[in-house]
Amino acid sequence: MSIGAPIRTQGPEGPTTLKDRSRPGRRAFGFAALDVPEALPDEGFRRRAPAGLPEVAEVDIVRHFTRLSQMNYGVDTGMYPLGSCTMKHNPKVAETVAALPGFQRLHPLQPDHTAQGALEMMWGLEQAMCEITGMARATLQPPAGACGEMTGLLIMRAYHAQHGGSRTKVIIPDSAHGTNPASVRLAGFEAVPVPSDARGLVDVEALEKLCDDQVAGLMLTNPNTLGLFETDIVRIAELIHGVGGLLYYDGANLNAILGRCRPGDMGFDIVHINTHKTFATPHGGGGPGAGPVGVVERLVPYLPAPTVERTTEGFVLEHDRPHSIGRLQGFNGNFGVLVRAYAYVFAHGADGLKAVSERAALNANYLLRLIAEPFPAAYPGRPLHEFVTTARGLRGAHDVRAMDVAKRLIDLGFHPCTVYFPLVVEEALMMEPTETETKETLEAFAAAMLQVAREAVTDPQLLRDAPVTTPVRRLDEARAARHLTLHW
Amino acid sequence: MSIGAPIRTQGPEGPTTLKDRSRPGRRAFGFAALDVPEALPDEGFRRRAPAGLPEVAEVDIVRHFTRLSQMNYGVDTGMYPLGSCTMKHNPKVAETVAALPGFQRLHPLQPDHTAQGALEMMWGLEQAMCEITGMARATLQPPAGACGEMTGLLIMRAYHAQHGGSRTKVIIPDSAHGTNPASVRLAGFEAVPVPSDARGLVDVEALEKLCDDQVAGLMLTNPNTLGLFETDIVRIAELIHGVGGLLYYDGANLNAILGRCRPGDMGFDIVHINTHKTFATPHGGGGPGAGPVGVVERLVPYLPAPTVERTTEGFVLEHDRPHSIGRLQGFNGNFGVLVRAYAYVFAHGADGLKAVSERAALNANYLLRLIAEPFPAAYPGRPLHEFVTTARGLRGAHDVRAMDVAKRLIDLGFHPCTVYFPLVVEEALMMEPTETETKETLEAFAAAMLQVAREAVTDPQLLRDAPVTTPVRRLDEARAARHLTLHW
Amino acid sequence: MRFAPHTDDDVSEMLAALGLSGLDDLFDQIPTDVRVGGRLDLPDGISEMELVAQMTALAGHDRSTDDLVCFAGAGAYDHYVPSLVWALAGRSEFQTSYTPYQPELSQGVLQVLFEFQSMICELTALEVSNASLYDGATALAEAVTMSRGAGRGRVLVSAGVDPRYVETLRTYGRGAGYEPQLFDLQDGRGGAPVFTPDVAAIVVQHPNRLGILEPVRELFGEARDWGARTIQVFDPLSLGVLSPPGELGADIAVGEGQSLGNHLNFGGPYLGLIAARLDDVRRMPGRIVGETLDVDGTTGYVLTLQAREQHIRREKANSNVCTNQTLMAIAATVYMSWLGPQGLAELGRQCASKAAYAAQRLCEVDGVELLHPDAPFFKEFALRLPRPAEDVRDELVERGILAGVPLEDADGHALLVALTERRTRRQIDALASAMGEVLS
Amino acid sequence: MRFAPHTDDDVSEMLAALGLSGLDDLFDQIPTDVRVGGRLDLPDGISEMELVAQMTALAGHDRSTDDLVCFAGAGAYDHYVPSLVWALAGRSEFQTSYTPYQPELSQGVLQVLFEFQSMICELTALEVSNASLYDGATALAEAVTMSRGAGRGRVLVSAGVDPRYVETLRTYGRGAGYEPQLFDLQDGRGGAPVFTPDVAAIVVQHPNRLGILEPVRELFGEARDWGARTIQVFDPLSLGVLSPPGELGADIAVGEGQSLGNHLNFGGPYLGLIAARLDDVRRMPGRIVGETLDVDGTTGYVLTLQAREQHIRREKANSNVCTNQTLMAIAATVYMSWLGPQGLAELGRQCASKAAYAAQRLCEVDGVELLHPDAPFFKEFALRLPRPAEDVRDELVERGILAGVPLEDADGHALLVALTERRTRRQIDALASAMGEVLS
Ligand SMILES: Cc1ncc(COP(=O)(O)O)c(C=O)c1O
Ligand SMILES: Cc1ncc(COP(=O)(O)O)c(C=O)c1O
Repeated sequence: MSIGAPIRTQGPEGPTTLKDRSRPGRRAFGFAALDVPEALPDEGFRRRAPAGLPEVAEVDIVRHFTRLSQMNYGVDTGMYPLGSCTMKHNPKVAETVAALPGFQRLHPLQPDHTAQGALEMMWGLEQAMCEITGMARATLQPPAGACGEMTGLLIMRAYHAQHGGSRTKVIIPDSAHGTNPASVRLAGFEAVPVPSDARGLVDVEALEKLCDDQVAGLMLTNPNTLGLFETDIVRIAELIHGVGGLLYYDGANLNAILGRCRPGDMGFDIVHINTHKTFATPHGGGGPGAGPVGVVERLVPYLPAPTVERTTEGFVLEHDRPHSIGRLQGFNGNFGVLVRAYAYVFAHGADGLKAVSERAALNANYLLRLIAEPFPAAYPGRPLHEFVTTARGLRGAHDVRAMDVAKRLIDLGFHPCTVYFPLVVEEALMMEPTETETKETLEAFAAAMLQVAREAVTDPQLLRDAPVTTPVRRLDEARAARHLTLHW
Repeated sequence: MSIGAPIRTQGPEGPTTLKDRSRPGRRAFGFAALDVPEALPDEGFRRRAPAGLPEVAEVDIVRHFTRLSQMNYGVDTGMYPLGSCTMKHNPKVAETVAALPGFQRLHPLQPDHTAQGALEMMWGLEQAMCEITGMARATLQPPAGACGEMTGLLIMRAYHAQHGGSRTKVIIPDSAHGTNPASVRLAGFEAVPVPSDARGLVDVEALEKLCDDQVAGLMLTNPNTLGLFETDIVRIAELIHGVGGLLYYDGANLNAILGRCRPGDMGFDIVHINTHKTFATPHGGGGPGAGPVGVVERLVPYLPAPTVERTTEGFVLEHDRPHSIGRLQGFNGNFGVLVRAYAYVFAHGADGLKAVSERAALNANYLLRLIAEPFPAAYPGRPLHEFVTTARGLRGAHDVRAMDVAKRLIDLGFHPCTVYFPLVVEEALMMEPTETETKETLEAFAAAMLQVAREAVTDPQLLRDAPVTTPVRRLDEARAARHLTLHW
Repeated sequence: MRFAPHTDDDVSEMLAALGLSGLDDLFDQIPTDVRVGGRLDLPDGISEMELVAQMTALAGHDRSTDDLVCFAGAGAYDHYVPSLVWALAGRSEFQTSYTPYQPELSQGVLQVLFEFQSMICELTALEVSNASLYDGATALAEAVTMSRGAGRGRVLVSAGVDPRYVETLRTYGRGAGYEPQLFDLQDGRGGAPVFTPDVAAIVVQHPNRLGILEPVRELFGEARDWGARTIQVFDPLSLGVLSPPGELGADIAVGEGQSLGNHLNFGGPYLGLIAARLDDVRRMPGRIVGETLDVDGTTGYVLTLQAREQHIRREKANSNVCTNQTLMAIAATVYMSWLGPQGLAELGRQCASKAAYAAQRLCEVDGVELLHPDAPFFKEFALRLPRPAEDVRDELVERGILAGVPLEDADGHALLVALTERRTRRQIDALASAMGEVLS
Repeated sequence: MRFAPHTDDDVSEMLAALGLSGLDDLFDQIPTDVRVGGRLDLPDGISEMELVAQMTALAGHDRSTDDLVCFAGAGAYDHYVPSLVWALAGRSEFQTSYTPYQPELSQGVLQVLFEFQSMICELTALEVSNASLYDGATALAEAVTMSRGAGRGRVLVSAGVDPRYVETLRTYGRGAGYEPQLFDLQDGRGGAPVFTPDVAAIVVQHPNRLGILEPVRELFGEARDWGARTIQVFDPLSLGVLSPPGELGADIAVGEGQSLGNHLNFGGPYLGLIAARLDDVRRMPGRIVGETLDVDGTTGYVLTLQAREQHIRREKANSNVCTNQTLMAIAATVYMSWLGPQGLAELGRQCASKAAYAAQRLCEVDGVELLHPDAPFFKEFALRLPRPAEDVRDELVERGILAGVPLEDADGHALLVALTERRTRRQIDALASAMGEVLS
């Protein structure tokens, strides 16, 4: 395997911004000549100095962004085993259907009878999300998982408000993703951590002690962020329900269990789904996503408004929901992302989705097997779709860190795995290969990992100097925070 | 200006072909289940061994071709001053309109009344081509310039056949593009070269001597391949017409004279246009193009069939053309390319097209001025849209060649200019910046040229070793021809 | 359709390496009593060919703005999206990457976001922008969260703010423990907010939900005297013509970025814009990109001030945003580059002029008048109709026109009409005459 | 719309550097008497927004195969184009590059073309392929040129060859000095070509223009006895089911590559395929890519055997092709990778089965029969109708069906019907019943 980051190096231009290319009077835009009398607001309202946008030609723009794109690594460039993010292959057909004029060029406020296709799609997707998670109804409105979390927690809050007053605490495992505690706080609850036990699972005894009438609920990712299935889930559900709490399912790891088991059957009352992960929307450099939230029957009244309802006159957006927690964003959610999720779900079908999780688990376990020596799993149990190993072993004499491993992987042509998360694992390397990587690619990645482990002993400086094949080398993050330069 | 070819280097994969990634049983395709009874041809007709296509997954395909694309330089990557090829910026809107279902998904044999938009477009484009070149009618059928040449020459042949018998000779300048003599031969004529004079223009005396009743016509590029305008064109036309010959205009350089002068007004009888050059179709790594051919009134009967005619019932494809030379390809020409040309022409309009040539000439002359010392123009006259310099001066002590200059330009981030063409110029460097390059880019390119000239003296080996920043370095072309490996 | 590349041989070889006899073994840690007995109740998978056919049929039941002439606005606008925007933003290296945690091979996205932040600062005349939020409504909610603090809990909101934004604010308020307090408009603008020392912020939308220009300086002036933060909801494409929030005295400016090169998409994905003053940078939600140097001294870009964010601060973070709308921000950056300062100004000029013309033509229709006749507006205005706006809107749909968005104002007789550069005089005249027919 | 980036300052600075006073000076070498006096008689330029609106309106006057159910074939087929094909072939680094004269920064296009050549060889069971020609018809003309030589000028062409291909051959023959000699079919296939020692080549299309399978081995066997070259016109998507040209004894195989991932595009750009035996490689037209090593011994790809080509051989070149159809070849390479051997076989199986079913259903209609009842066919067949085929075709268009391509055979009562994998049983049944209605 020859060496080199699979992205374009800087090339002849250096890191010049478009502003540097700007020349007074140069332009790309063009509009039809104004065909009505000019009418402008009064002077008092008017902008004096023009906005300092760059003045460039179309050719400048095309080359600038083409060049920048080539300096970026994506799933289309290679394996992207970023744990917890499910960076799987994104079928190109999803882009085709999302670009259909009937979906792409609809105004969010046009009357329902002119948007029957869009509403039917949303209705069908809601049905599918409910079937997959075992929920009664779902809202498609949250634009991402974190917003889904807040939605679910506000539903929890509204539910308790109606049933014997407010509760203050929401329990989350210490291995939880950062959005969980943050959402708990934003929903007005106090986040109470429950420790993981030696298995890397929720410590049920400890949980039992935390359970009281102030517990509004528990947030759980299952399989958890270690990729391990919470085998005590039934008992956990009993405990929480026993004190009148609700169970919240963080769906970020849903890719592990499609068609195998359903949060609803495990006792969860609220579920969010990261459609951009499980149902393959390109992550877009950081977004957009979609975070539909499903709930059990008794929580349906609290779902955000509007919902999509099927009536004899066709599909409608129903706004009249007296007990609803309200709306989470401006319109109908990240509709374009939902179209892609719909395409993904119905292209796969029941068996196809089951196969997705089977292959995801197979790939994760196979990769772990290949690298377990020298990168042992942090916990003994068999992982599902992802796993967490530790680079602890490499610190040894040369103090090589997980981050050094990550950077060296770049020079070997791969996007690194997630590092230093979950926090409960020292020198954590969290790997989620996803089901769309081939056996050969997993083996090539494993070979790279073993090479890095050897180099950590034979040539640790190589790791500390990495990456060397990229447009820039290690960047000074401390400096960025000290001398804030946030615009040109 | 930092160094580095503006393309991706090999990356971790090496030059593996898809065949190397193939695994038995792996697949990307999918079809609906067969919904009718299976029926196959008799055994005797059937293929025995399956075709040895690669067996790969969608993710393999996406990464393979994405990686290869990044290893390729295009106009969207940077300046591409390939003389005679008019590598200008290709407006993105042309791709949008070419992809409209009403253009992209029409069957070539569907009835005229179901393709009125397509036919109207073709009719409008023909009108525009005629107006721009000063011709009476045009055919849009030839798929590229070379085919346009043959079309025009066959029209010439048919014309002479009807007017006093066959003639044998077609005169072409020694600076002509290779397709000219090749087309002459394919049209059944003998190519008779006329030398260039000290000005780099057709040697009119020499031409006069060649003119006799066996001369079917003359092929000329004006401005010629040196970028110089044939100032004696009127006299040349008189000479050729004087002996009953016809004048053929090779439109490859039409980008120089839009709205300034028209081949028809210069006395040309037949014109081909490379729409992919002048009217900006992306060159697609080598094609497709389109080579419409326009003719003067008396040659209209010979145009290929079918033509697009406007009737009271709308637009129709007219096949009944008794004197036509016939058809040049299977259907209606490279329609999708014609759509782009139409978009380009009507987006610019009359003044816009004129501005195109003005800017093209301005850029060429400005660039020549910046590099003339040490790369003098091969001929004295002022060029229009392109020019030919010579690297002769660099051979000096170190025997640096034009090709070395070209290869070094790659390391400095630019696509090289055309080298060793036209043949009449020793160590030719033929440069066509086109109108879409900015002043700054021209200056950066000139700076690179001057740097190379200096290096030719100070460090000639640097040039001979170039390029070093590319996925592969200089390739052994002799070896390729000796041990033919034309497939995996 | 399946995208997992495994052949049967792959599966058996991998299982063998794991010492497992079947795929089911991979899941045996799942308690039997929670396993799915049979098969999910979903249809069988289909091929790409069938999928495209089915979804094309679905989309065919919608009447897109290709088909209906669109005068609807109210926060989402039918501006022209130049071809180059998605030809570039859609490049798969951008599209298939994620949050640039590993900056060395994410310089593309990082630099684009740095340029995005820079352009938003140029637009708003403020000092810092983040790298995107979900949409305009959530951006407002985040701005309010930024503003609230010890002893300052109250939030005054102009009745001129988009009702959907207010609803969203209410939802967020349920968790955060505040109830946005609306103050009425007078003749469609202004109003008399009652300040007290515990007011955290005042929110004004300019142009407001009726398209009307607000006396922002006045409202904000008073707010600052009371030490309250000033939050303006703005329309980015108004800023070629209208004074930027920074000059109007806004501490925080939030807006909907959809109109910056993003399609209507029936409401999303859109783009939440937020810009503020430098002192507030550490209270800013979401990703922020900063410029720095690498070990060789080469300029590069990184995610900075991450200590603010949920993945570090966890329950102490004042936002939970993780996945954002980066791709829309990339598209917006391309679009703003295409516009440039002149394009931005010309675009504003055309919207304003066409709105003025449309208002005049429509008011020539019997019984139609402006809801607030003397209030100055930008690209949108509210009409008072002689009949319920919904009915009129629906009848005009029959004529191929999406005439606008009905409002609850004037007991449902108000229609909000928006004009973009795409609307031609011919289309405006056609709207006016169709309106005449429908109302006659 | 303008794409030249020059500002007024740029223009004056550049003119100044050139010592010119105006842009007109750049053209003063053009004799005044040939200059354009006024202005070209073309409309004014328009903005992108207007252009898209105008061309969308134009395209709206066409009835695309999205709208008409397409049973038309005759050399261009409505096969499904998977989304990934143009997502990849459309990558701008491919699209905006030109002929890879400079291999070091063109390895992308060169390797794709090498793989294209390889796949065409796999498909045809022949030894060499070039990197594309214009289309199937011109590929045939080039193959004939390859075949003719001293003492061998005659060209025998089966009447089963596509008439448009024959016309194109005639046109090329006018220049090259030959007249293709057609020999008739017997019951839609075969025929009795008369060989003589001066026959350069025989051309057979299989499946032929009527969709019928030809006795290729027999025809080619005799040709080889006479030392004539054997040229087969083939359909690439038939080769998952039908024996490849190489096995049928073809020296040269030519075909239309449109169906390999290219859209119908009203006839172009399409893709000319040509493959031959190694001995003919130096007579091959067009670009050929070869594998080689660089100075470091790394494998790479270059244009090879360029000595054949016009830019070197000039008037001695036996083809003038320069710009070809590379981008279509790239799309075809992606498409063939998507298909793989199994997909190719399944595709052929579906086309053949659907054609058989359609023929049977249509022949159930009163007065409709196969033009050649006992001739075996692949994905296309000719019907004899009781009325002129054009009229029937047009009446079926009214019912939303493009039923096929009318032929001159049977004095215009023949209709050629093509089936691709896209056509469903429902659509076929609908065609049959519509045919019934139209003819009753
Ligand atoms: C376990 C877990 N929970 C929640 C989230 C938040 O989801 P989103 O990024 O869509 O807001 C993530 C995303 O990385 C996650 O990995
Ligand atoms: C001067 C000249 N004539 C003719 C041609 C042939 O045109 P095409 O490549 O479109 O066949 C070219 C193309 O490079 C050319 O430069």
